[in-house]
Amino acid sequence: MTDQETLQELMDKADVRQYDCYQCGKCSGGCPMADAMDLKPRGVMRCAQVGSLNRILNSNTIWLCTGCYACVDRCPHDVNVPALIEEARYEAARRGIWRRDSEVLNKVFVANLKMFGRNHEMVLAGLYNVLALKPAQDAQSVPHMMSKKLIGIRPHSIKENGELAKLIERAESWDKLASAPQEVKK
Amino acid sequence: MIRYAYFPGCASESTALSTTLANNFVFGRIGIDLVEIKDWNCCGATSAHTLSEPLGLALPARSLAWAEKNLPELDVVTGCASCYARLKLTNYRVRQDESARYMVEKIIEAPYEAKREVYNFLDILSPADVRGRIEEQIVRRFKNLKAACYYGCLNIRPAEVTGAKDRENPQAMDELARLTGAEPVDWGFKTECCGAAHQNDAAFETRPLARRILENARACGADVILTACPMCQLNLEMRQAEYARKRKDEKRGKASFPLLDVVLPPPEKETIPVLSITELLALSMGAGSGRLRLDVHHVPVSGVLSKGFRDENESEVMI
Amino acid sequence: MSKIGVFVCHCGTNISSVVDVYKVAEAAAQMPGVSYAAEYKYMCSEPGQQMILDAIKEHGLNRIVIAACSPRMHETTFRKMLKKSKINEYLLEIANIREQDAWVHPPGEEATEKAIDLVRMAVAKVAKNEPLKSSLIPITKKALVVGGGIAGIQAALDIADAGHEVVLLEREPSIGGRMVMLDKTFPTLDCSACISTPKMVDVSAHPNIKLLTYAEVAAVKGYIGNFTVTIRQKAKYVNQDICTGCGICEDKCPKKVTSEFNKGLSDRPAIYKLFPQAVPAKPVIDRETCLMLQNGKCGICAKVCPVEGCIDYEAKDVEYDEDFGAVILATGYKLVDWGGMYDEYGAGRYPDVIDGLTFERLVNASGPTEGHIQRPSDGKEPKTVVIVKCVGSRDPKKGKPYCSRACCMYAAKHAHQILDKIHGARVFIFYIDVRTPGKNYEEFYDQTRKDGAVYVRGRVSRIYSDGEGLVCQGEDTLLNKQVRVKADLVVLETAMEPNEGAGELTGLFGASRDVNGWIQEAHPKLRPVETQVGGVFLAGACQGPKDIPDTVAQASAAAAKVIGLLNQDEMETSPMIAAIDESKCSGCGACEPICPYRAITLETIRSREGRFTNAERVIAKVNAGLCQGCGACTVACRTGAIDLLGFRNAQILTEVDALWQ
Amino acid sequence: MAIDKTAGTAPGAMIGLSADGTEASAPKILAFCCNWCTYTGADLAGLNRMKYPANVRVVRVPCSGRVNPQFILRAFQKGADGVMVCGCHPGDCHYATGNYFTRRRFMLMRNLLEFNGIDPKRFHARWISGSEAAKFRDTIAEVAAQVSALGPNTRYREER
Repeated sequence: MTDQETLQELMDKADVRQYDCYQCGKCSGGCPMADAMDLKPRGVMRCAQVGSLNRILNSNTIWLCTGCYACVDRCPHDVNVPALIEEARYEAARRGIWRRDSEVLNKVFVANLKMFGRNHEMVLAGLYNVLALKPAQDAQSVPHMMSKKLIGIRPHSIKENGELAKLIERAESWDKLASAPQEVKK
Repeated sequence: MIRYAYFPGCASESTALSTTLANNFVFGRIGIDLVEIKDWNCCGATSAHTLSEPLGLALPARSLAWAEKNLPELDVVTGCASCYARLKLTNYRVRQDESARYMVEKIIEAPYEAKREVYNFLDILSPADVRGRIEEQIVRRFKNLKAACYYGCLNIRPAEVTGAKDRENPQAMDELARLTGAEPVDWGFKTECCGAAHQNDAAFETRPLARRILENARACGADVILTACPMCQLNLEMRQAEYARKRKDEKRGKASFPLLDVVLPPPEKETIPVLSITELLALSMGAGSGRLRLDVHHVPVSGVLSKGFRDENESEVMI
Repeated sequence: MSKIGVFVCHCGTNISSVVDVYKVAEAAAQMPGVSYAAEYKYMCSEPGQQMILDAIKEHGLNRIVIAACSPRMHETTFRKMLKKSKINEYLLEIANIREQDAWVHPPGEEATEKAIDLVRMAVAKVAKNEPLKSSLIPITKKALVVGGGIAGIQAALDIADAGHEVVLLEREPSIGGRMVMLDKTFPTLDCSACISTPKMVDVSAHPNIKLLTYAEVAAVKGYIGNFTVTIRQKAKYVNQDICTGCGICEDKCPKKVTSEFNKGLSDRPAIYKLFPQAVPAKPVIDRETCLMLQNGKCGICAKVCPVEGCIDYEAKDVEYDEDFGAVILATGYKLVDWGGMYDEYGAGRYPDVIDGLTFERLVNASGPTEGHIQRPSDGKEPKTVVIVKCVGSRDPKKGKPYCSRACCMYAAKHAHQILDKIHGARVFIFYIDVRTPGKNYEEFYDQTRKDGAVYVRGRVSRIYSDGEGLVCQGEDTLLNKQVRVKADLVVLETAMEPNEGAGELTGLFGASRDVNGWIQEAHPKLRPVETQVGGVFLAGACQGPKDIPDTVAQASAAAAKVIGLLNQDEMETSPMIAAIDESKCSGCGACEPICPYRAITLETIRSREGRFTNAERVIAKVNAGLCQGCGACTVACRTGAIDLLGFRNAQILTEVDALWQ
Repeated sequence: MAIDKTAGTAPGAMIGLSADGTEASAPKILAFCCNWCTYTGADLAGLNRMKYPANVRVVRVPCSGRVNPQFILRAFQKGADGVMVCGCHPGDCHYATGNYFTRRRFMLMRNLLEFNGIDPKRFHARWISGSEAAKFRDTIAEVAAQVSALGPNTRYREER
């Protein structure tokens, strides 16, 4: 599949059409993360219009978008940029293009879930800070939270965490599952 | 008795201690029974759907499917905007798209038809009869307390999923705050994203989001920010010392040592307390600050309490 | 017994070089009903026509087929020719063997074969043609202009100057419309009131113009040349014949309400003139807010009025009919209610976010601030002003899909005015595109940039308050950076939309509107000032967003059309219209809603039905003045009672049959 | 040359091409064209000397809304190999709304034809404006090719 075809497939999945965007910039203008993005929402649409899939996949935008949907809400043509960003992020992940910190966090997060079934802050933040080489991030809040017992080492695990781990594995391998020959899609 | 299937969300067990206590107090008082979904699991926000759509839908679906099977008469409610967004979206996608439902059911290995609705606390506290019950329970009203109601982006958007009508200046929380005597301020960041979703993996990039919200609330004269989500609440509250130092640094033009944030908390006028709307309601319903464990807040809430209450029910003041 | 003559034209060599015209004529001669066939070099020429006329006489022909160029070319020529003969001009058919045969096919068998087929179809059809007679309808030599804005004023003056009577009808207490609200006009910057008020006075003084203000159209009957319009004159409660317009009543009236004319920036009394230079220069009482009319307590205006019996609280609305030959709709536009559309711009809760028309009042020398730009919230002079374009325009989701055309220019004008009036002011104009397609428009835009306006390419995403002032947040798409501009005043250049009530009014006249509610012109290029309804014309922004020069040009164009119509004493109507066979009509009414001209009505008639001599039954009737001959009704008719004269079912079917004889 | 049948000066009677009803097998297509749009477009095609297949015969109607489904059935019954109805683009109707009716009617028409055993590909409703001469040419060529591929319409002819 060429990049053009891949891009078109992502656009179709996201239900976004290049021609709907006339580059007014209302999306980027209101995006809370715009300052940090190397490709603002309007830029994502521009890249889609000129067929530059690589710039989208290599942008930090796809990892920084918070999914607040302010852009779609205000867009005069209802262009669903976050949906396109989401599809692009999955494609980037498939190709192994990651933003380092996001990769660390998301993988730690899922590992955490597989272990406990719920989010364990100490484990999540601790592991992330170590693996992302940011030992001091938010450290100033730890004494307060520890002293008030807001966070702690006590595990809060769900009973069926083994089942949940399997569920997560099924979800992670869904693409393979779905295309398995014995499965008949409705 | 109004009953809901309740999805507490991970924060309820840890960082949102005071909010959880307040929730229990308020819903107990007004007679709304929250039946906890048994063995609920994390909804996956924000990482699960960052990684893949199947995981993003399957994690919430597991808890929702349990509720649908075991509490078939009950709609689901959650007190966290992130959880709400994920649960609501899962519900919406499963209803809207047969192939999504097929996928979800295969992964969770259970039937799930999205028969019931998903609500957040603002949804279930806003109907007129519930407001009436709240009003009945209110024993004291705040005096001169200016509140900036922060709804959070995920409680409101995307509109096609949430059905929210006014996405820029919603009023539901303002109305609830008014019941406690607080005066909601007109400000500009009610639904602007606070960046809580990326507070770990993009800490540097999301700092300005929370800062802008806090600064606009203060500039518009608010004494307190009210939230409807423990994630927003924590994110807005946790780093206020850091922001205060940065503000000072920006003024001076040079950087100071970050560890000062722990040792020397900023003066109160530099910070703004952040309470959940249920905490405010609980206080107004007579709960004491000790009972609500308001001491767990990163930013002291004494500023709110020192505003005091109107003297209409003086005898019941228990602070 | 039809005696058809077929005449095949060579058209020089245009036809004959491709089609064997002799063969066509020979074949035609064999066709049923044909008693004479001939060919000739130029049928349309003088000798060609004479040849046909001679053949008619000589051979006693009673129907004619001419195989030549397209009927769209010479059908009228040959009809006129037939008027010189005994044959009715509608007993003629043209076989189009030039445009649709000789010119599009190579020479040879096929082209000739096609020509013969086309002639055979025409012959078959003409055999079934019947004599038709166009009727003459008289024309009422008076025009009605609805809407007293600059379009209506201009149209009324032009028609009146040509010597025809005009009634100019305006629902507000004064004519003037939007234009008198404006301060200056682009690109010349001449004072809007200075150029429009003299025209208003001309209207009131013109002997051929009857001015009706505070009046509305209640009902419409009739058709081109013969409209009967029911006019509702709202009670003014002030005897306009004896009122001197002294203004004492306005000063003394204790009730104050928000002034619509000043866009809420000031108050007006309940007895009021719309604005000081109003025409007519006499007040009316607003019955919704007048204390006397509402609760019967007050009556101060009557007490202070120096003219006995001038104020009449008992006055009533009056309805009456008046006949017109032609109508011009000039109902104009209004600005969209942006507050209801744009929550992200504050939905109207910030007093210092205003629309362009409000700004016009703010900067207008005769406005509430006497031309000093003061922001509504605290009356301070704004130092930084943000102008936002395309608010409601080019926004299919929340606003209008179209471009409102004038905003780019008046945004530039507003910027110029701010920079001119406020020393040290800063103006930021957020835009998506700058569109200046008009004479001297681009130059004006250039000048505005020279004046110091900063154009920022990007649409403002949201406007919020930071406690002290307004913050406009958007993207500078050329810098690729998010920008926040702290503004003292924000002017939203909002979209135009059809005026209040324009839809109902258009409906009363049977004209149609486009998807956006603008009145539909008959043809976007070639009939821009006509509606689809004969005799109903349009002018100005009721047809779509327009600036003043275009509006005035269109008004004069519409006036020319009306003058052309009113200059005739009577007019011919096409006889090719729907006809109803009453004996077949079951009165089901299926045809009625399908008619785009509302030419079909159901009527009850008395007739002999079997043994009942005086039976009542319902049948459809076609109004010959309204019917345009589209034939849509014929297809809807279940009993086949409706047919289209000139294109009867039998005529078309016989053409079809002729092909496979 | 003039031929006066009444005067008995007509030359041989067997000149017509279809006198014996066994005309060549080139498909014949009947096109009902709206006077204001497609008929004008066809004239414009002529003016521009565009070339298209000669087997189309145009019947001029005031509006595509005038075309009674009965006309189409009759044409097929008589042996038309293809029938077209052409009018103004939706929204551009000279008579405001006529072509909307056309559009709705001919959606149903296709089903009716199918029911009657006539391949719906033999029937085409197209919007061609007065300026779209090239579109007229291309449409005729396209329909002619399609109808030729289907072969002659013998559905009713056999039973005649």
